[in-house]
Amino acid sequence: MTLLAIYVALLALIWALTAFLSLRIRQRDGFTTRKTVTFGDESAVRPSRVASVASVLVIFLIWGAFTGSAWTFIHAPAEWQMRPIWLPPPENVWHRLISIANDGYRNFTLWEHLSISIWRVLAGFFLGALVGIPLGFAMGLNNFLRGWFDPIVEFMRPVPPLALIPLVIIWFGIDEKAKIILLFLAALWIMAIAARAGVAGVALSKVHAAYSLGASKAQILRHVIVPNALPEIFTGARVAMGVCWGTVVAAELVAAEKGAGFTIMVASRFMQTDIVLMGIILIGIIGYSIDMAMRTAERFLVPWKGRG
Amino acid sequence: MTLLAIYVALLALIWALTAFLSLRIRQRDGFTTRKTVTFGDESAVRPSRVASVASVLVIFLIWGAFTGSAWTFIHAPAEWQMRPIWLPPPENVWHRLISIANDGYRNFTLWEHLSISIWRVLAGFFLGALVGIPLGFAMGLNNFLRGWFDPIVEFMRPVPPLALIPLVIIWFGIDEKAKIILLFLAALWIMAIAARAGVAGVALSKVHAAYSLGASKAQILRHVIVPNALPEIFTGARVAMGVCWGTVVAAELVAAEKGAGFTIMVASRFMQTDIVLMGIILIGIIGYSIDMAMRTAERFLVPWKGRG
Amino acid sequence: MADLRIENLSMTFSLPNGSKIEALKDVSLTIGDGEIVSVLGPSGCGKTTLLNILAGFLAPTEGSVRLGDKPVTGPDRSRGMVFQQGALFEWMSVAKNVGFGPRMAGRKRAEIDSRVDALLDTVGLQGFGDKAVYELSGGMQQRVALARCLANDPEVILMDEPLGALDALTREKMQGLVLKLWKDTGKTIVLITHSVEEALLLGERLIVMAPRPGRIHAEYRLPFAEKGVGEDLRAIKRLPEFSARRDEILEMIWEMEEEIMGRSEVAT
Amino acid sequence: MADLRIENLSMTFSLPNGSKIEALKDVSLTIGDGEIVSVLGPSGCGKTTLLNILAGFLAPTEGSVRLGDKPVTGPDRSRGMVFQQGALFEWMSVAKNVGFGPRMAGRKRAEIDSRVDALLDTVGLQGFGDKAVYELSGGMQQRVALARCLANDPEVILMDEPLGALDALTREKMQGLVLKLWKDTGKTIVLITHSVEEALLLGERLIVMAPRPGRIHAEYRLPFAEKGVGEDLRAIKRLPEFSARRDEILEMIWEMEEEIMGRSEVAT
Amino acid sequence: EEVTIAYFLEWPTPNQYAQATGLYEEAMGVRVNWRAFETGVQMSAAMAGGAVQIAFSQGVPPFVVASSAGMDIELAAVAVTYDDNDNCVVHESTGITAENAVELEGQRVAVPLGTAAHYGMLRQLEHFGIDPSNLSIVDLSPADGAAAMARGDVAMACGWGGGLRRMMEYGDVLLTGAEKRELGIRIFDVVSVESGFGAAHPELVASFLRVTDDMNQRFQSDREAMAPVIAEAAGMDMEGTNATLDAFGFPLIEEQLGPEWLGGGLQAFLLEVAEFFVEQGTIESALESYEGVVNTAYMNMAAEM
Ligand SMILES: Nc1ncnc2c1ncn2[C@@H]1O[C@H](COP(=O)(O)OP(=O)(O)OP(=O)(O)O)[C@@H](O)[C@H]1O
Ligand SMILES: Nc1ncnc2c1ncn2[C@@H]1O[C@H](COP(=O)(O)OP(=O)(O)OP(=O)(O)O)[C@@H](O)[C@H]1O
Ligand SMILES: [Mg+2]
Ligand SMILES: [Mg+2]
Repeated sequence: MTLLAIYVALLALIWALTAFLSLRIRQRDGFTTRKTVTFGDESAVRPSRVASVASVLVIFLIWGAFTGSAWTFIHAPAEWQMRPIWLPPPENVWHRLISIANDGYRNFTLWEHLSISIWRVLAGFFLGALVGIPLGFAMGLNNFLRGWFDPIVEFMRPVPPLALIPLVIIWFGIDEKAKIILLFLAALWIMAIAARAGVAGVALSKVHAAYSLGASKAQILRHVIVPNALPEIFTGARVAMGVCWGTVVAAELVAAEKGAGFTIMVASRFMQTDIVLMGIILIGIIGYSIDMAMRTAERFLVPWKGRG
Repeated sequence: MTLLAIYVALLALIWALTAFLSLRIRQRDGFTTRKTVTFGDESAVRPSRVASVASVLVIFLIWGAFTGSAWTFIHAPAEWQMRPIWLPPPENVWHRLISIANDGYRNFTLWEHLSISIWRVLAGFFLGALVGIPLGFAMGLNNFLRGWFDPIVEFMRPVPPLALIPLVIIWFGIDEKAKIILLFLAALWIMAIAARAGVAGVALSKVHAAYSLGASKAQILRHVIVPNALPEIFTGARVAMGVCWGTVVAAELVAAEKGAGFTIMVASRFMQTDIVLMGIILIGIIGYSIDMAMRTAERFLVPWKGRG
Repeated sequence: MADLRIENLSMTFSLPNGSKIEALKDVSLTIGDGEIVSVLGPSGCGKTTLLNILAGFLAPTEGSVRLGDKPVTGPDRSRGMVFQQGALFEWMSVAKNVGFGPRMAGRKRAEIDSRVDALLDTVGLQGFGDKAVYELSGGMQQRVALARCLANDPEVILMDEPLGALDALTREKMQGLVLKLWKDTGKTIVLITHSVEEALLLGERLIVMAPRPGRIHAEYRLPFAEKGVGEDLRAIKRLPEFSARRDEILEMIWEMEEEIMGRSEVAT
Repeated sequence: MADLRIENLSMTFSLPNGSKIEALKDVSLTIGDGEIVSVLGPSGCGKTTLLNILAGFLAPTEGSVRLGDKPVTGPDRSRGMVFQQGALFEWMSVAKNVGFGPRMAGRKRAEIDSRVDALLDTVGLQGFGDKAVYELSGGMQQRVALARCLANDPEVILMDEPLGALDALTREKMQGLVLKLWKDTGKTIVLITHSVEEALLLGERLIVMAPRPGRIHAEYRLPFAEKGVGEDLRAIKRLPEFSARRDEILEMIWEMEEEIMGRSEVAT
Repeated sequence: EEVTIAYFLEWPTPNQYAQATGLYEEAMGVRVNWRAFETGVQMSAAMAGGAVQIAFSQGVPPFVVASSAGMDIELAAVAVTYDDNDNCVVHESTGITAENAVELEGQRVAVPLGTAAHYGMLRQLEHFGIDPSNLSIVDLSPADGAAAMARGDVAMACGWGGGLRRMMEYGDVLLTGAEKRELGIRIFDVVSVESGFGAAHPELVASFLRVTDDMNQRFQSDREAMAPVIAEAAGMDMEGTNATLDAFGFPLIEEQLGPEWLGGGLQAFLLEVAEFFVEQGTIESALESYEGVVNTAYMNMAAEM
C-alpha cells in the first residue's frame, strides 16, 4: 500500500515535471502538432519516451530503495526495508543469473532448463500443427468431415489444456512423452480452427477464377486455398505458441525434473525469491522472443497478408 | 494405436455409407445445390448432421466397447478391454457424478468445488477489468501515460500468468487472496490492451463530429470513446475469461483445498480416473458456458458491434 | 452571421521520412454569408485538408481563417460537419444522434425533443426516431447526419463528399434535399464532391482545385443551384447550358488530370 | 468458335426463411461469335446471376446455356472470367498470375514464359512480371486480370463490372484497352456495368435488365464500339448521337428505377 | 537396454553410495538412470506411464492406493523405516500440543495427499478424536508445506525429509516417532516394481536388491566413508545428512524375510492401511488381501546371490 502510494506519487510528480518542461521545449515540428484537437485521436498519441524511461527507472529505483540495493543511491528507512526472501535487491537477481548460468541449478545448467522447455513447446506445437492444419482443411472443405469433427472441436476448444494434466499423468505418466502430448492437445484445436478459418476466408472469386482458368480440385487446394489460408494459420500459430508456452510452464510446475517452470517452482519452495524472479523474467523474455520470432517469420513467409 | 485404427475405419465406413445413401435421397432443394462447384467454397459447406451424430455415437461406442460398459451392446475381446484405472466405462463416470453431487468429495460438495472456482474467476476478472480498462483508456488518450505504461504492459503481456504462481505463493501465500491476485494479473493486461485497442478503433470522423457538435473532452470520452470501445472490451473480456478459467484450474492443481482443478488433481493422485474424467467434462462445460454467456451478454449490451 | 474569409492558407505536412507535402499552398477565398460553394478536384489536391482547416481540426502552417471577425482556432458548434459516412454514433438511436449537440450543450429535455422531431420532419424521417442508425439505408443515414448538424444551428455547414457513397437515384434525391435545406435555412455551405454534375448542380460557385501543391485552379459562378429546387433537378440537367458547362468543365479536368497522371506515372 | 445460346433461363433462389427470389425469369438471348455485349441494370436485377450461369458456377433452375453445341454444365477454360477486384492471387508475382492457366494445364515452362511476356506487352505491363500484384495500382491489377484470362485463349470472356472500382481517368484508359483487345483477338465478350456511358461505348449490343423477376427489359444495337479504338473514345463521347443515346437510355433507366424504388420503398 | 529407477532428493540412503559410484550398473549389467521425484504418487504415475521400472523408497500409502486401484505394481522389499522422519508439525504460534490437539479443528493444514504423511496425519487425528472434515486440508508437497508454514499460512503441516526439517524451525511435532509406533502407526518406504518389468527381468530386480542390501550392510561398518558420498548424491549438507540417517532404519534381507515384514506382517499392514483409507473415504475399495501384490520371489533370489 505504501509502495503503491509512493509509486503513484512519483508518477504524478514526473508527469507534472514533463508537462512543465515540454511547455518550454517546443516539440519538433510534425504533422501531429498541427492538430488542434488530439484528445480521442489515438493516431495522435505519441508514447512519450521520457515517460517510458522514467517508468522503468522508477520501478528499479523503488525496487532498489526498498531492498537496500547497492545499485541505488536512495534507501528507504530500515523499518520499511524488505527482507530478501520477500524481495531480493536487483543485484541479487543478477548475480544469481550469473551463478546459475555458470554452475547450473538442481543438476542442470540454466541452458538445459530453458532449452528443454523450449524444446517441449516446439515439439508439441509442431505435432499439433501437423495434425491440426490438415484437420482444419478437411473441416473447411467437406460436409461430412465438418459434421464429424465439429462437435469434437467445439467441445475441446474451451477446455483449458491445463485441466488435462491429471488425465495425461494417469495415461502417460509424467515424462517427456506426457508433456508433449499435453502441448500437442493445446496446439491441436487452435491450429485446426485457424486452418478452418483460413479456408473460410478464401474469396470465392479467387476460387471461381481458378476454376475458369482450368484448375483441378487438387490444384485449387494447392495453389489457391493453402496459400490463402496461410496468414490465418500464422495468426493461429502465434496464439498457439503463446498458449503452449504458458502450458509448458504450468505442466512443469506440477511435475518435472527440469525446465523453466520447474526452476521457479522449486525455488519458490525454498524461498529462493531471487531465482523465482530471475526465472519469471527469463520466461517473460522467452515468451516475448517467441512472439517476435513468429511475427518476423510471418512478415517473411506471408508478405501478402492483408494485401488481398 | 489399435483404437485409432478402429476409429478411422469407422469414420471411413460411415462416410462411405452416408455418401452412398445421399446419392439416393436427394437433398432438399436449396441454393447451395444449384452450385456446380462447391469444393473450396466454404460458404457451401453444410456440416452434415448425420456425421455429427455418428461422430458422437462412435466415440461413446468405442469408449463403451473397450471398457465393458453395460450401456453398449458391442464389446471388444477381453484382452483388449481397458481397466477402469485407465479408462472407466461411461456409466461409472455418470454414477460418480451423481454420487459426488449427492455426497460431495473431500469434504466439499460438488457445487462448492465448482462454485469456488467460478467465484475466483469472477472476482479476479472483475478486479482486472476494474483496473485494466481505465489503464487502457489512459494509455489510449495520453502521451505521457502511454509512454509510462507501454514498457510495463509490453513486458507483462507475454509472461504466462501461470509463471507468476510461485511468486504469488511467496508473496501472498496459498489462500483465496493469492489466487484472486493471480487471476487479477491474468485479466489485467488483456483488459488494458483491449481497452487501448478500443480507443484506437474509434473512427476519427466520429470524434471530429462530436467536437464540431460542441462536445467537451469529458463528454467525448463518455459519449463517444467509451461506447465505441465497448465491443473491443467485450472481445477482450471473452479472451480474459478464457485465460482466467484456465489459470484458476492450473492454480488449483498446484495448491488448493477445494475447487475444480483441485478435484481432478487429487483424484489423479488416487487413480480415480472416473472423477478425473467427470471433472474435465465439467470444466469443459463450464468453460463453454462462460463463453456462451459472454457472447449472449455481448449481443445484448453492444448490439451495434461491427455495424459502425 | 458572417463571411468565411480564407487568407493565404498554406499547409505543409512533414512525412516521417523527412520529405514534405504541400497539401495547400497560398489559398485565398472568401465565402459569403449564405452562399453555397462546391469544391471539385482530383484525389490528393487538398480538399479534405482545406475542409479540416475550416472546421478547425487542423491549424494551417501559414495563413488564417476567420468566420466574421472571430479567427478559427478549433472546432466549434458554429461550424457543423457532414462526413461521407461512418460518423453517426451507432450506439444511439436516430433521435439521440440528432439531439446530440443540444444535449451536450445542456438544453432542456422537452426543447431537445421538439427540435429533434421538427428536424426529422425536415429531412423526411418522420417516425424513424427510435430506430437504430445501423438499421437505416445509406441515404437515410446521411439524412440523419444532416439533421444532427442542423440541430446545433451552425453558421456554416462543411460537407466532405456527403453523397459519395450513395447509389445514383438516392444521390439525386439527396441533392434535392441539400438544395432545399440550403434555401430554407440560408446557411453557408461548403460541399466537396468528385462528381462534376453534383458540383454544377449544388454550387453557386464552383472551385476547382489542382494538386502538388494544392491550390485553386479555376473558379466558376453558376446559376443552377439558384434555379433548382426539390424534384426538378432532372429538368435542369437536361438544359443545354448545363450540358455545355459540364462538357467545358470535364474537358478542363481531363486536361488537368492527364497532365498530373502523366507526371505521377513517370514518378512511380 | 461458336455462338453463346441462352434459352429460357430461369433461376429461383430459395431463402432459408422459405420465400423465393426469382433472380432470373425466362431469359433468352443469343450472343454471336466475336460479339461484344454490355449488360446494364439496377442492383439486384440478376446480372451477376446471369454471368455465373454463363460461367458455369450455377446451374439454372430452368432453361439451358450452350456454347456452340456443347451445353454449359460447369466452369471451363473456354469461358474466362474477369471480376471487379480481389480475384488475383496475391501470393504470386504478376507473371505467375498471368501464367496460371497454362501452368495448371501442364504446358512447358518456355512456352508459358513467352506467352506471359507477350500478354504483358499486350496489356501494357512490360517489365512488371516480377512485381507482387499488391504493389500495383487498381488499374494495373485489372490489366493483369485481363492478361491472365487471355492466357488461356478462351472462346468467351465474361466480365462482371471489371472497371467498377477504378477512378475516372484510369477507367477511360481501360475501356480503350478492352475495346482494343476485343478487336485484336475477336473474342466474344459479355460485360456487366453500372455506367451508362461505359455500356454505350463498349457494347455492340446493350442489354438493359429489370429486376423482380430478373429479365431483359430492352435491347439496343449500338455503333460506338465498332467505331471507337484506343484513344479516340473521348471524341466518340462528344458525338451528338452519343449524347442523344445516353439521354434516351438514362431517361428509360430513371423511369424504370423510379418505378422499382417506389415499389421497394413501400415494401420496407 | 536400460533401467530407470525413481528416488527422492533430500532422502539419504546407503544405496546412494552405489548410485554415485556406478556399482548398480556393474552388478546389473545395464545402464541405470536415476530420476528424482517429489512424492511416491508421482512414482506410481511414472511407472504407469512406463517411464520408470523400479521405485526405490515409495511410501506405503501411494503403493496401497496404486495397487488397490489395480495398477500393475508389485512390492519387492522394504527400503527404509523412518517413524521419526515423517511427521506433522504444528506452528508454534498456535500453541497447540498433544494436550489440546482438538483445537486444530477449523484450522488449515498442509499435507501431501495420498502419501505416508497423509496416512500418518489421519491416524493421529483419529487418535486425538478429530474429524478430518473439520479441518481445512490443503494439498501441498512437504517443501510447499514448509514454505506455507514459514509464511504462517497453515497451522499444521505434514511431510518428511528436508521439508519436515524446515517445518520444525517453526514449531514442533504432536507425537514423536516412538509414540506413533505405540499407536501402531508404522512409517516405512518400500521398493516397488512395475509388474511387467519384474516378470520379464526378475534377475535385474534381484540384483538391484542385492546391491542395496550390500550397501546397507556396509553402512553399518563403514558409515564415515560413505556419508559424504551419500550427502552429495542426496543434495544435502553433511549435518542434515547425518541427522536424517540417524532417524532411518535399513532392515537387512534376513530381517525382511522374517515374519514382521515379508513373512506376513507387511501384507497384513498393507491391508490395514487400505481398510483405513476405505473407512476414511480416500479410496473406494481395498483388495481382499495384499498377498498378491507382495512378491517375495525377488528377495528370495537376492538372498541366494
Ligand atoms: N495527415 C497527413 N500526413 C501527411 N500527409 C497528408 C496528411 N493528410 C493529407 N496528406 C497529404 O496531403 C495531400 C492532400 O490530401 P487530402 O486528403 O486533403 O486530399 P483530398 O483532395 O481530400 O483527396 P481525396 O479526393 O482522395 O479525398 C495528399 O497528398 C495527402 O497524401
Ligand atoms: N446466393 C443467393 N441466394 C439467395 N439470393 C440470391 C443469391 N444470389 C443472388 N440472389 C438474389 O438474386 C437477385 C439478383 O442478384 P444478382 O447478384 O444477380 O444482382 P446484380 O444484378 O448482380 O446486382 P448488383 O448490380 O448489385 O451486382 C438479388 O435479389 C439477390 O438478392
Ligand atoms: Mg478527401
Ligand atoms: Mg452483381
